[in-house]
Amino acid sequence: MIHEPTEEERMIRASVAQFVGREAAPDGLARARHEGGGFDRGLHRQAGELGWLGMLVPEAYGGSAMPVGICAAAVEELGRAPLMGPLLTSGVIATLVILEGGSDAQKSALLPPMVAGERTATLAAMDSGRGWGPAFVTARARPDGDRIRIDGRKAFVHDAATADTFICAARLPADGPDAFSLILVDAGAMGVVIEPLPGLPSGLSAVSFDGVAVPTEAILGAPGAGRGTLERATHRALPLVCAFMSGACQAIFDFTVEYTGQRSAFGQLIGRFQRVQDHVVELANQMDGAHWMTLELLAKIEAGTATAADIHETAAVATEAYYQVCNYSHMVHAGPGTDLDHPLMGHTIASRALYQLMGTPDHHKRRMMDLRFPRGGAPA
Amino acid sequence: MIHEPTEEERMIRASVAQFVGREAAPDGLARARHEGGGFDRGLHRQAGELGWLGMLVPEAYGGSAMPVGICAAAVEELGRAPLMGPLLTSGVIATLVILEGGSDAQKSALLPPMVAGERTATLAAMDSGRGWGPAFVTARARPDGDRIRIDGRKAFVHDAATADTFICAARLPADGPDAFSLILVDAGAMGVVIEPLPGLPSGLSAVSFDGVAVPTEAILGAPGAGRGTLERATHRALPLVCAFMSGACQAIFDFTVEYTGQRSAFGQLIGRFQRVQDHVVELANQMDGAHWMTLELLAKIEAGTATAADIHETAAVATEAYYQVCNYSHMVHAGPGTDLDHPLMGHTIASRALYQLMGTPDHHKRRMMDLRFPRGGAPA
Amino acid sequence: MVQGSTHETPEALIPFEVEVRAWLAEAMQDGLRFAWSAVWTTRDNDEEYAFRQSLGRRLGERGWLFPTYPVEYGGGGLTPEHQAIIETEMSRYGLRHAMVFYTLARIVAPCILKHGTDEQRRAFLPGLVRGEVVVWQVLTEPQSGSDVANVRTMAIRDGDEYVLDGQKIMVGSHHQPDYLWTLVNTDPAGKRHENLSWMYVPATSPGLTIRPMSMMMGIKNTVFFDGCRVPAANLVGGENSGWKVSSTHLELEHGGAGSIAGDPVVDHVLGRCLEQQPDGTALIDEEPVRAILADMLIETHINELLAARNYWLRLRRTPHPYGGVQYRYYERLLRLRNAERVQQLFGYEALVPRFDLHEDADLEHLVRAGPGQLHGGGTMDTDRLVMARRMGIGRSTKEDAPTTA
Amino acid sequence: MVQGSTHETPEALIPFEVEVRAWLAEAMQDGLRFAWSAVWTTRDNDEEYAFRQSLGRRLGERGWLFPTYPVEYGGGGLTPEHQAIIETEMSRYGLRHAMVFYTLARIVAPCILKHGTDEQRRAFLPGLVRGEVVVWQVLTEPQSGSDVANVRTMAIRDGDEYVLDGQKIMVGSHHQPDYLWTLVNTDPAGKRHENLSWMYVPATSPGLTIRPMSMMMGIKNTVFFDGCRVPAANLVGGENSGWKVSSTHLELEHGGAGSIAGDPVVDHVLGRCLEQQPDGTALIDEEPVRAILADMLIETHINELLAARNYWLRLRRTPHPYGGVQYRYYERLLRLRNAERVQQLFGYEALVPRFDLHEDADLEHLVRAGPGQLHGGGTMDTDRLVMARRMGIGRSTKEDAPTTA
Repeated sequence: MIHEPTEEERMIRASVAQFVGREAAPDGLARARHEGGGFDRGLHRQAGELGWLGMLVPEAYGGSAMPVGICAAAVEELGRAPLMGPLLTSGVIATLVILEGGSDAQKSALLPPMVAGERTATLAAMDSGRGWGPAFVTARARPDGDRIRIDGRKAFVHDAATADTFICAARLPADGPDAFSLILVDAGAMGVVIEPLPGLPSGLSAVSFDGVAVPTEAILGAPGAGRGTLERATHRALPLVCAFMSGACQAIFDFTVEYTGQRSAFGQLIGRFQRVQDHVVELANQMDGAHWMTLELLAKIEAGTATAADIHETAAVATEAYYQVCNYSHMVHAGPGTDLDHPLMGHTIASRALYQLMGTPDHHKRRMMDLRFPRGGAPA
Repeated sequence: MIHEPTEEERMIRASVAQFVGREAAPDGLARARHEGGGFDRGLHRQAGELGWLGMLVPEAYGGSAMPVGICAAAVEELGRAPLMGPLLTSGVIATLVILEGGSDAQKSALLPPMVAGERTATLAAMDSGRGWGPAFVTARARPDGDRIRIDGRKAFVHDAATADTFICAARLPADGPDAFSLILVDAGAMGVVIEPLPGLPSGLSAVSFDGVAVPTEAILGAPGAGRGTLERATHRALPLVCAFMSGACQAIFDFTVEYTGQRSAFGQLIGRFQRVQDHVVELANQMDGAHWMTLELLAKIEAGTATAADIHETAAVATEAYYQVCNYSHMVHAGPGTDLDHPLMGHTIASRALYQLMGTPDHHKRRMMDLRFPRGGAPA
Repeated sequence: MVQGSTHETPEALIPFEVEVRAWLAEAMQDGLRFAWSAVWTTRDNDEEYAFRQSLGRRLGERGWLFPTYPVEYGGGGLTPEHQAIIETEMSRYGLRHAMVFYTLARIVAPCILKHGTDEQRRAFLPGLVRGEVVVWQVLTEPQSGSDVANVRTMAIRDGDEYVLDGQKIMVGSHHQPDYLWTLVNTDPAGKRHENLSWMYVPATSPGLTIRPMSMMMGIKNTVFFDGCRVPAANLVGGENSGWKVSSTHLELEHGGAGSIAGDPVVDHVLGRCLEQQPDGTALIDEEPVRAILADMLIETHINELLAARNYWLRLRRTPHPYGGVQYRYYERLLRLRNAERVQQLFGYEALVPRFDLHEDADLEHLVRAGPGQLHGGGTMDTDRLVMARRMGIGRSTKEDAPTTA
Repeated sequence: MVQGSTHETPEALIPFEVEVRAWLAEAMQDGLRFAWSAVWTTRDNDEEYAFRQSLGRRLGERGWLFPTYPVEYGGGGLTPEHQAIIETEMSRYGLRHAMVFYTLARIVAPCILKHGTDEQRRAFLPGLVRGEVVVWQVLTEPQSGSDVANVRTMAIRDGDEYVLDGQKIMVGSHHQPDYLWTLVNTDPAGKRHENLSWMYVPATSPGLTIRPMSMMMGIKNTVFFDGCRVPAANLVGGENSGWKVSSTHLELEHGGAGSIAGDPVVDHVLGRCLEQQPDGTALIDEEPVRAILADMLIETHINELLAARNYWLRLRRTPHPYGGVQYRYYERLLRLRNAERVQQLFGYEALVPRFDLHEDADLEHLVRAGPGQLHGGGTMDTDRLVMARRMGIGRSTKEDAPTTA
């Protein structure tokens, strides 16, 4: 069956699309990031005023707790821009981590200003860029009187430079070998050192915690609960990230098809060349794989039948698709597509940055297989 | 440096090419196989008279022991036809197994008639089609008075229907867990049941050994030495199989390029279509990878610097290339290329049959890695 | 959103579902021992062929072969939802509505329904719709494969008949047809695309000879028309208007129909990898096997989603602009990749057929057909050409998908 | 047979090898602390730029920058074997003869040698051959990328000078050039391919403006010619005969030169996978890592063989018909695949540059440049077009590779 979009979905899409179109003309994004800017606090507050930062959040904490399909529609529109930054890393990912792991007091303190767009949080989970999972949490935390001290270096944190709160993963002495804790750290705390990273302008920083002291209540939920919290939040965030990437692929498809009817070479429109056509054909196949897989996943989530394996499968497909769709579009656009002012560049940078957010495509495939076919046991 | 072919190489090439052209017009090959025939004893004897079956064999056993470069040139021409069958499985593979493992008496008895093209032998090594290596040898052999009895079923044996001798891999009670023995079995011995297999006309049979009794002297070389023998023979045979496949790729390239200048569609030669061009481009890239890799390997063998890892690397490349070259050629030839009378069909069938001869491309890649980078140890 | 396998039967149709399930359970009793073959190749089992044909007729009697077709033409007069139930239940037996009855009626009937006269519909449709006659599609000529319009088989009007002369190649299968559905040239002086007509030719027509050809994927045939006389009433869609009919035809052949059946290959491969081997391990425990399976499972899933999308959009009569040919292209390249994957996984075992399996799940068939199935009914190159046009590339106006249902 | 890395120095040349090795060891003493950058992008290290330029000049003084060129033009007057020794020794420092000296002399000098007048050779070659001047290639215009011949920059003769008007984009690098090597239109009414000329334009010419552009791979430039006056003596290859010169130029740019240097990326990746991690394991012990590395090693090896083939065939003056462009096409797609592979292997680590590495070995540069390096100097689509022509496809006659050495 094919789902027809609801009126509500259409409205939120239109609202996000209008905002994104007005406030964040895509051309400048890649360039802005490249030149060190990239985050506009006013823009974030506006998104809060429009209510999107509360889509996932229950009313008790200032949000509107929309169904997942509506949230996905909004995020898909962000992907078209692409408008990543704290809208995604704080508004979706950190929000979900706090929702899944926080005590009522923590949620009440953190979520309302985040929903309003007045504050942002970001996840500082893995100490190495090589992978995603408990093995990559090596930062230590230790009780020190009535406080806890954190030591470690999170090598790659998204949107750290503008974050108000870090959700830092660290191991308390009492945490078992596979366990860790999530700890809320104020960005201004003594010993927090943020070091923006050079290279691909993807908004990454390294964040060091050098004996940073926080109160015991800064532990998100219970000590040692970080793994479960992060797993649940990941499984809620990934479908939305897939929607973001699926929307991005559609935007790229649109402007790529348009370009084939505008640019000429060798005396004819480039769309007449079979090779150019074939780049778009493969682009469309990648896009549609991500699109229909994401739609099916969202339908399953709404029906309550989605498994964790389904989520990882979709994440593998959509992440790979976004990466390849950018590549195919570059094959069509050639030189002009690599100008930092070109709309494609924002996508290319985002696709490289999202490639390993919560795991690479290979990681997701392995998780899918391990969940469906546990080793040496009966199939699940 | 680029090697110039020697006069000797040119001569053997011309001789094989002439024979192959006269005696085995490629068109009929796929069809002959399909209809149950496929091996012509007279043709094999002629090859013996022309001396090619002795290329690898020292003069003491009736051969001429040519340098590997000359042997490769001859085999490459066979690949162009493609003329597989006992010329490859007996003339190269079984010959090398006997050379590497046989006692002087065994070599003296078996090799001269094989060199003359009067008898053929074939390797019946693995009991399963799934892999290549000691784990796949499960047939048993046990002493029974002054004889040895063999029980087992070799699931896939090349050119069994016309072989005079099987070289059967089996485990004697005294063989260690990783060891096995190679045993010579007369095709006419009681209990040998040959069952030609249906499907892709690749000349495969299943061969059962039901309590087959052979004298103790039928053990090739020493008991338990099969693994080493097979390993050495494999490493000598694979470069020649690569040459066969490389020659095959070149022949396909030639007739595929020719076809693009003969066949018309939509009012023009198909070679004008970029999509058709691109199939040939990828075909050429696969072909040249196999070609230059094989040439380098042969140069290293002649210089005494080739490693087993080099051999597996080249086998992975050439095997994959032959498979893909056939696929790309099919994309150019479309319907007419799938007529069993078309020259391409003989190659397609050979490429599928050779795909797992002494291991699949994936197997060769893993062997290459294991040899170069032993697990948990220092790099080799 | 596509819900694919999560599709639920509406409350009101549950009794119908029960009815179909029970009927099939009874009808299939004698058929379970057969290995199911697709129409295209031969497996030399005449008994199975006979059973399959009779099953087709029994389904046809009830109108379940073309559930949404009008009752007057032998259809079921049912809704798309009924059809989905019938197809879902059939797929439990490895049966695909579209092509398991050794006839291309699934493609030919819609063309006649859409482009035939009332008289032709009444005359030709019931036999096709009830599964009583076998029809072949007869298109390819020695000089024309993908370039379908380049037809040299001439059909010249002579009184109430057309006289056909020419040759078609690589058509049909291993059992004789009752009718040929063929494209002919009815105007030797006409312009390209304006000189074509479709004919529904009785296989018993005088001057028609069928000769088998040995092909990679099995038996196909050469058809010779040698002064072959066909009633003028059998020309469908109007003289020299054949190209218009082709658009319906080709969209159906090229994936537009979609499907909601799963791919039996991947289930079979998975099953073999899960089997316990003599040493107690299973292939699926090996890391390289898991990596190959993961790709195979994911790509098969995407393919099923594209197929399901087309299926539901067709039933809703809102075809996807490029979806038909996209599905066809994706599926064919997937089967080519899978052919190599099963050789990686199972080596020689993938070169020997297993006649106890439905041919769609047989690995040897997959390997053998791998590069051959890329071009039946048009090459992968024309697939991409059509897809580009439908995306609005390379032409000043975007080409619409023809409606087919 | 290609012997690639197994190549052995002939007995007679061993003293020369010793000489080169000793000279380089001394010359490189001050350079070892620098991270080596390729010419195309900026890493903002002026000190390194200065050292590299001086190294180029020192090599040039000895004739080792163009070892086989005649001594009168500043070359070494040596044999191809000498050149191979110099390049092999340089590659031990991660240096590539072809492009590390921030100048495209490697491409421009052969064009002038082949197509220039005696006077032009004497005037222009020594500066290039001795590494004294930096030259940019200036081709792309806003409306013409792959379609190189579609030149709108006009050069109209006015007495002893040409007056240039037009715009070139996406050219050069982050340091200013001494000369531009550019293609201009010298006949507004002329036919395509018959209206082009090459000019060797001093960067100080009046009416010439260079403005930087921010691109994915670093700084490129827009060049404006605004009534820019260039001496007529700087037109190389004859007025309106520019297309003939282009064939030499493009073959060199498009891979025909070949290479015998290895790919430093793969060594670096391998090294990181072999490193012991804090928990005592190494990445290379993981099965998925081994699979990725195997493909990367094999494809890199093939790429090196294609490069070496072209290198040796060029020195022998028997160019491979399609080998130049094949190598270029293969290498670019390999780098695109490798860009994704390093992200699979190292995740975020592959997004952050390491300035202590030669840029060719830097993973961030590989990722960033992945899709951008596909089209510099012509897209992968034109690569395939040229390759097809050279294979004799799509044309009635097979196109020969131009000689370049």
